[in-house]
Amino acid sequence: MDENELAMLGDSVREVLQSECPHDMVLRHVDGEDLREPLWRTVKDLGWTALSAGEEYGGLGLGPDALALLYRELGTALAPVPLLPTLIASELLYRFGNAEQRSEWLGGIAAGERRVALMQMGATPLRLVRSGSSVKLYGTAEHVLELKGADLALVLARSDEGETARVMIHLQEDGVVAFEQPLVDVTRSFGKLRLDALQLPAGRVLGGPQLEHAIACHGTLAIAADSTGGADTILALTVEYLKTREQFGRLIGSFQALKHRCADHKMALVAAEAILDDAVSSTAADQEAWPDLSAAKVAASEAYAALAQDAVQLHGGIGFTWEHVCHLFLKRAKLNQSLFGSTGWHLDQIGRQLAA
Amino acid sequence: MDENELAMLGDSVREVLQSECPHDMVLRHVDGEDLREPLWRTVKDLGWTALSAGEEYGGLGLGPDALALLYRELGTALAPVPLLPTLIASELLYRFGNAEQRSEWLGGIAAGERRVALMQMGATPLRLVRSGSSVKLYGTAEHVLELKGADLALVLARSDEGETARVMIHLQEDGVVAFEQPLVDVTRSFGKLRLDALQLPAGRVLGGPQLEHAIACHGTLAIAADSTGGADTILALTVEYLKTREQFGRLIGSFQALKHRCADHKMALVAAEAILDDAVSSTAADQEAWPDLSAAKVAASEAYAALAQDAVQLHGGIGFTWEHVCHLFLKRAKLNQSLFGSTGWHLDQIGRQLAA
Amino acid sequence: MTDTIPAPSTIEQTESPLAFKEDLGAFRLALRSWIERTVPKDWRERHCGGTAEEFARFQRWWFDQLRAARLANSHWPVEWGGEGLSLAHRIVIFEEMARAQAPSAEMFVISLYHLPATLFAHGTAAQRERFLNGVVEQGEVWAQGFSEPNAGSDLASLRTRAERKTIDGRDVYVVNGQKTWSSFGMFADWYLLLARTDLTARKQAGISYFIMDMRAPGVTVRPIRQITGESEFAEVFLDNVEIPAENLIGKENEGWSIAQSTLAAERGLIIFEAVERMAIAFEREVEMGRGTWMKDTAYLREFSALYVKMKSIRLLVRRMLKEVERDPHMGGSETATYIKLGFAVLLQAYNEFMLRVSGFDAQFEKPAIRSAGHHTANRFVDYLSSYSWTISGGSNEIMRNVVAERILGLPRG
Amino acid sequence: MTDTIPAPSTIEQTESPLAFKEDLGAFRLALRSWIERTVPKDWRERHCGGTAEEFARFQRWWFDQLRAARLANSHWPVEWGGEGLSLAHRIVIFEEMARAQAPSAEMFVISLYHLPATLFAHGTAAQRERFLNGVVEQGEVWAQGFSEPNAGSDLASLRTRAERKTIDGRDVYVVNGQKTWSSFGMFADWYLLLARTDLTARKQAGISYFIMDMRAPGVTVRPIRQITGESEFAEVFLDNVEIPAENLIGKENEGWSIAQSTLAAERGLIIFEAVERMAIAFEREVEMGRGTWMKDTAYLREFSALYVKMKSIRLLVRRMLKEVERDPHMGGSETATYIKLGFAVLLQAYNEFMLRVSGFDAQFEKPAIRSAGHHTANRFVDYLSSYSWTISGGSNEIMRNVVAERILGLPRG
Repeated sequence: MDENELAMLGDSVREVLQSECPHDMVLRHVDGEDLREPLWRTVKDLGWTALSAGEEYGGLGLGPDALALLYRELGTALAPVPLLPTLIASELLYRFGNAEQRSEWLGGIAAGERRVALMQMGATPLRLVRSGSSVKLYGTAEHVLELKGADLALVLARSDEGETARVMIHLQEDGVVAFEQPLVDVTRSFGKLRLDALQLPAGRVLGGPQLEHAIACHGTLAIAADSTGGADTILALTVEYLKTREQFGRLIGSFQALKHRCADHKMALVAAEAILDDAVSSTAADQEAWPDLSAAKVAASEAYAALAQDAVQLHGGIGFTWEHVCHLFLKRAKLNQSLFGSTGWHLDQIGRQLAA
Repeated sequence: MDENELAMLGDSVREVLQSECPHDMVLRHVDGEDLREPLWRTVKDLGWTALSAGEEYGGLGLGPDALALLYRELGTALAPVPLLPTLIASELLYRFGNAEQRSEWLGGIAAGERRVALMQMGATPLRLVRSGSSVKLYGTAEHVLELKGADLALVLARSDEGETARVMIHLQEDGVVAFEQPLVDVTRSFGKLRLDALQLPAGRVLGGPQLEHAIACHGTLAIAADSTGGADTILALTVEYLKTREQFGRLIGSFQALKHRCADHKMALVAAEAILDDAVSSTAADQEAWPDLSAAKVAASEAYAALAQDAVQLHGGIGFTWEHVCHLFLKRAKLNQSLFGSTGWHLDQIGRQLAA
Repeated sequence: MTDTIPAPSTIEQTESPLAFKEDLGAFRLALRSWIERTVPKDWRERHCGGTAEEFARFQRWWFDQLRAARLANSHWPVEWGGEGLSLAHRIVIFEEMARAQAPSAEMFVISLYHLPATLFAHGTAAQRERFLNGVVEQGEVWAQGFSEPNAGSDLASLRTRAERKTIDGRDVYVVNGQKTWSSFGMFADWYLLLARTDLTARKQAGISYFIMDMRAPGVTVRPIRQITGESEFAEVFLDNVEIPAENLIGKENEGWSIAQSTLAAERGLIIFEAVERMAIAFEREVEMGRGTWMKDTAYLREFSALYVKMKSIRLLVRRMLKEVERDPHMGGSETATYIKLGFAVLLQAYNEFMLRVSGFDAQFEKPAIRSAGHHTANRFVDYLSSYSWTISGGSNEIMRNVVAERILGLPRG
Repeated sequence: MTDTIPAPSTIEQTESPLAFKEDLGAFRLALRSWIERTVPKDWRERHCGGTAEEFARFQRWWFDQLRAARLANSHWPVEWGGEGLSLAHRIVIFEEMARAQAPSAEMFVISLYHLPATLFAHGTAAQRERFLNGVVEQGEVWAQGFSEPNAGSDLASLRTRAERKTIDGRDVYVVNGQKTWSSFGMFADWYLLLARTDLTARKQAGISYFIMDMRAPGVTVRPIRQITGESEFAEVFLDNVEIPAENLIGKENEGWSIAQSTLAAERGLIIFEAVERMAIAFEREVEMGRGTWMKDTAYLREFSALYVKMKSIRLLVRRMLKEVERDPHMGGSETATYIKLGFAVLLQAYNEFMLRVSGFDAQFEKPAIRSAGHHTANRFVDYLSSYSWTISGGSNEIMRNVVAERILGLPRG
């Protein structure tokens, strides 16, 4: 996509979310008025589920630049929409699936008919046993992202011989037991699957270490983009508050200590955005461009977490209340720090690369 | 010593240093007007060299509380006096030396007739070979603290069998080759000794792992105390500057961002002092009280280094000039961070103790 | 989750560990045994989550047990009905309570610390008689009414109004306004209220300090839901509330300095318990973290640095207690300021660290243990509730101003 | 230590790598070969320590070589005598220079960046003709006279006075005052001077911008010794110095806005070279640190975090260069502000880290390599000299004010 098309996509995503997912609706979602399913219908109707699938499967075949833009806006809106694992699954199938796998799942996923949950990278894999044309899975799949309401789940499994693979579970048909594991950040959701000795056709297996790498790349990019969107928004809200709140007969935004903290946050955010933009370009050019993505995630999620933590402090008492939107940013920021590789893990990736 | 005696000792040390070692004299020392030898004569005449030796050797037999007080004042004055290794040697001989060793060296050291240099803990040991009533030393002793002008040096050595020991070298008599290794912080001094296959009587060896522990304790306490003294002083100078310097038509000390930084520095200093005071008491009660000392050194030297770094910044251009005293605090603070165990090393000691 | 512990209607004095207080070791053993006999083994499981009323009932029950053993106010001076326990004894109490993971009497903090400190120094004999006894004999709950929606950090700009009138021959103050951030205000019997009595005076000058009955007509209490999801604080609306004139503390228009002088040290005392509990928590973290995050050098080093900070706050608290021993009626000392700022920063940093190194386990929504202070077994709730120290009772920013201006003498902005 | 490299009296054009500029790969190889032919292998050893004069002589020699190959001002637009090199070419130059550890033309920073930026936008044709040619053809050294002892961060309160007079029929400005922190002022031929021309106007309004001959009567230059022990800066005393009226840049009393608008972007360009050199230095650190501090997980993680910050500054510089490409006469953009603040903070943090992990080796006094930018092979000197970025040219504090007020729109204090 060229710059103009990207800008148009961005505008349209932003408009949709501003009308379908304003912050006060997210606050009501937190209080139980579900926004997840309505938003899913919206993104399905708008074809966002088809962003990363190839055109032959009804997809738009868009690259990391368009995805980063989408994820940034989702972060801005704090959107509780379970889109991320579906888009990751779509990319995986398109890049690594065989013809049957593509034709079985890709159309439905791109059309938004089938929603996919994804077991987190780095979670303890299930045990995979192959026998002829079928496989068996043993164990419990923890940390399955957006399991709630999903039709499919891509779980991580490893054979005794050390083969690592992803296996597609049909949640309704395969008779597995799903448990919800609600998160503090209710704009996202985790679950777990118990599937002791579940027998499945061998065609359910998507294999290869490149798969985990692709998941890590897509997930890392998504969380980094989500973080810059969230950080930008909570900074703007905080600056706005500082411009209107008075204490000691002055606008508190005129107190230099608070100003310098805001300046440092802004600096960190701008730095993160620069790295993310560059990582997106290099990923578009070369899907193995890994350390850039780690750097982007470290910079963005750390900037977001520090900023969101300080935003509550800068808002004072009002920021400590359930009714104010501050805590939603804080909770999403703290989750972002650990999703798709913690900061420590990503720094170690960078360090290994540097020391190599 | 009771509180009153301690206070009197503190007052007298402070008065002496204010008159014999004011900051402008230290600045001249930095420019080559030696203050080291005059100060050594002063501390010798005043009997400070005898502080930690037993009374039977002409010493005062004072404990860690008196030593901490002395070291704090030396830090305040940035005193370029090579007292620390001499006092450590005095404590070691008194606690661990045999009767002959004590009688050979302790009197002269306490009287200030013999100045001792000390190889840093953790430096690469010399090779020690025992044969009958003599020992041989091989190699080069690096990082010997206050070697310049010293009469004796306590070097670290290890035998092939793994015995770790300290060996006393008579610098004039033993015919070793000494090199000065000037430091950026010219208020202290390092040197190295080349002594390939130096044969010495076995009575020169002070043995046992407890020796290294005692060195570490004394050194750690000294540097922690030095750091609180230095930090307190450079903070006071900085606050004073902020109260008089004007920019933008206001005293710069009224800018809240600078005020909050000063407040954080003060908080860190007060915290370090609390830990050091406690470590001094526990060391007085129990000379094995190790993690307290590590905590004291971490807190004090980190507070000092952060403060001294910011002090130059808060002074602006004037703090960046050679003529201003700021840089002397910064250089001493940065050296203190690595003397007698770096911050990382001490944190690891605490961590090991916690995890044990 | 049910709560079947009966709230005793009358308190009978039980055998108290204080009988052994002459010998510190024996006292410790007696206390340990008392805790074991008294605290239900499963209280943490039973008070994980639950309603606000269950929390309050359990708090009252626990306070009753403490009162029955004369432990509740054992830190008060003997002349005011306490035991005047030494620093060493109080450390023993906090240590044993923390090690046994006994409940924390959170709901009675104002009753046990702020109220007595205020009345010891500034109360009338009648006020002390009535209200200190009310705490010890009735287990009365007190809350504090200082902050207002537009007077948070800038407390001196409060607008709640108290007008002196004579109504039906009684001298009363009629109060109108709105207070906020009153801890456990919804359970309180009494209220320490700051209100403006002189509209013409500037800022701090026209403020008075009152004792207010929370059941008086015109008082409306509304819980505030915090970012943890719980409601520990309340808003309090005051609509022509009448306070008898004898419930004025100190002189009219002098409330500000009374409140300021008595409260700094009291915050330090509350931190005493909190930081002793944190010290014990470090030991538990080591047990739990040994197999996981502690294997990471960088995390262990970060943890060790937090340990150093924790140690410094403990030592500063001890220093303050010695200062208070020397001068029981001291105002807000420098030490108390350092303790407040240092503890708030540490509490947030420590909980942020634990949240970060605990991975996804800490991200799951789950009920927090109530009455467990800052150690609810829910990392995220502990992290979030650390703001109640960094924002309230003088925010970090206010404390830094105090250090810079009052202690270092830097000019006002 | 001696310095026997002869300073050529006349510059003859040598074979230039620019002949290959159409093909970026070929350009890189040609440049690499030019550096290898031109830069003495042992220059770092020979310029370790040494006198100020030796430094200056070597700088002039190096600048002569760059001029002879038309590389010195190759970043200038073609219309002003440069080569108008693309971003990609400039990165190649910085990369190859940094990898080869070639000297840095430190003494010519004002000549190559601030002077042309100012004259491109605000100079007269005659000024551009005379002074740009002076740099390219004579290798003239320029310094900057902005700060004063009482006008550091608050530059607008400067007090140096310039009065317009007619002396012997010549229109001149007579200047009196004192300037400070002029980099390499003791070697400068010319001076970019800010002085007050209207005493009645407030602050910024009455300031004008001049070109001053450093050899004019009444100019006294005194080196300032810095905390590194070296003297990179100078104080400049101005006693009835006469500046011809044609050396006024722009209009009278408009000097402030000219200086501000042209300088922010120029600082970014200087950082371009500095941060590219830092990027290469990271590679060297890895080579050197592999056996020592890099084995420590915590240090390696800290190093990686610094790497991330370094990367961000490099990318911001690229963004700014694209902005400049779109609008060559842009004023101080937001990006330039971020680059200045971010680089200063990074440079200090990076050097503090390297000093800390290098142990005692970094604590020894030893001569620093001159003309090596911020990579003198002396960790302590590198650390100390990082203040020249955090304090001067707009201190970190000033830059934070700019971000908060001009970019975020927070109210002035």
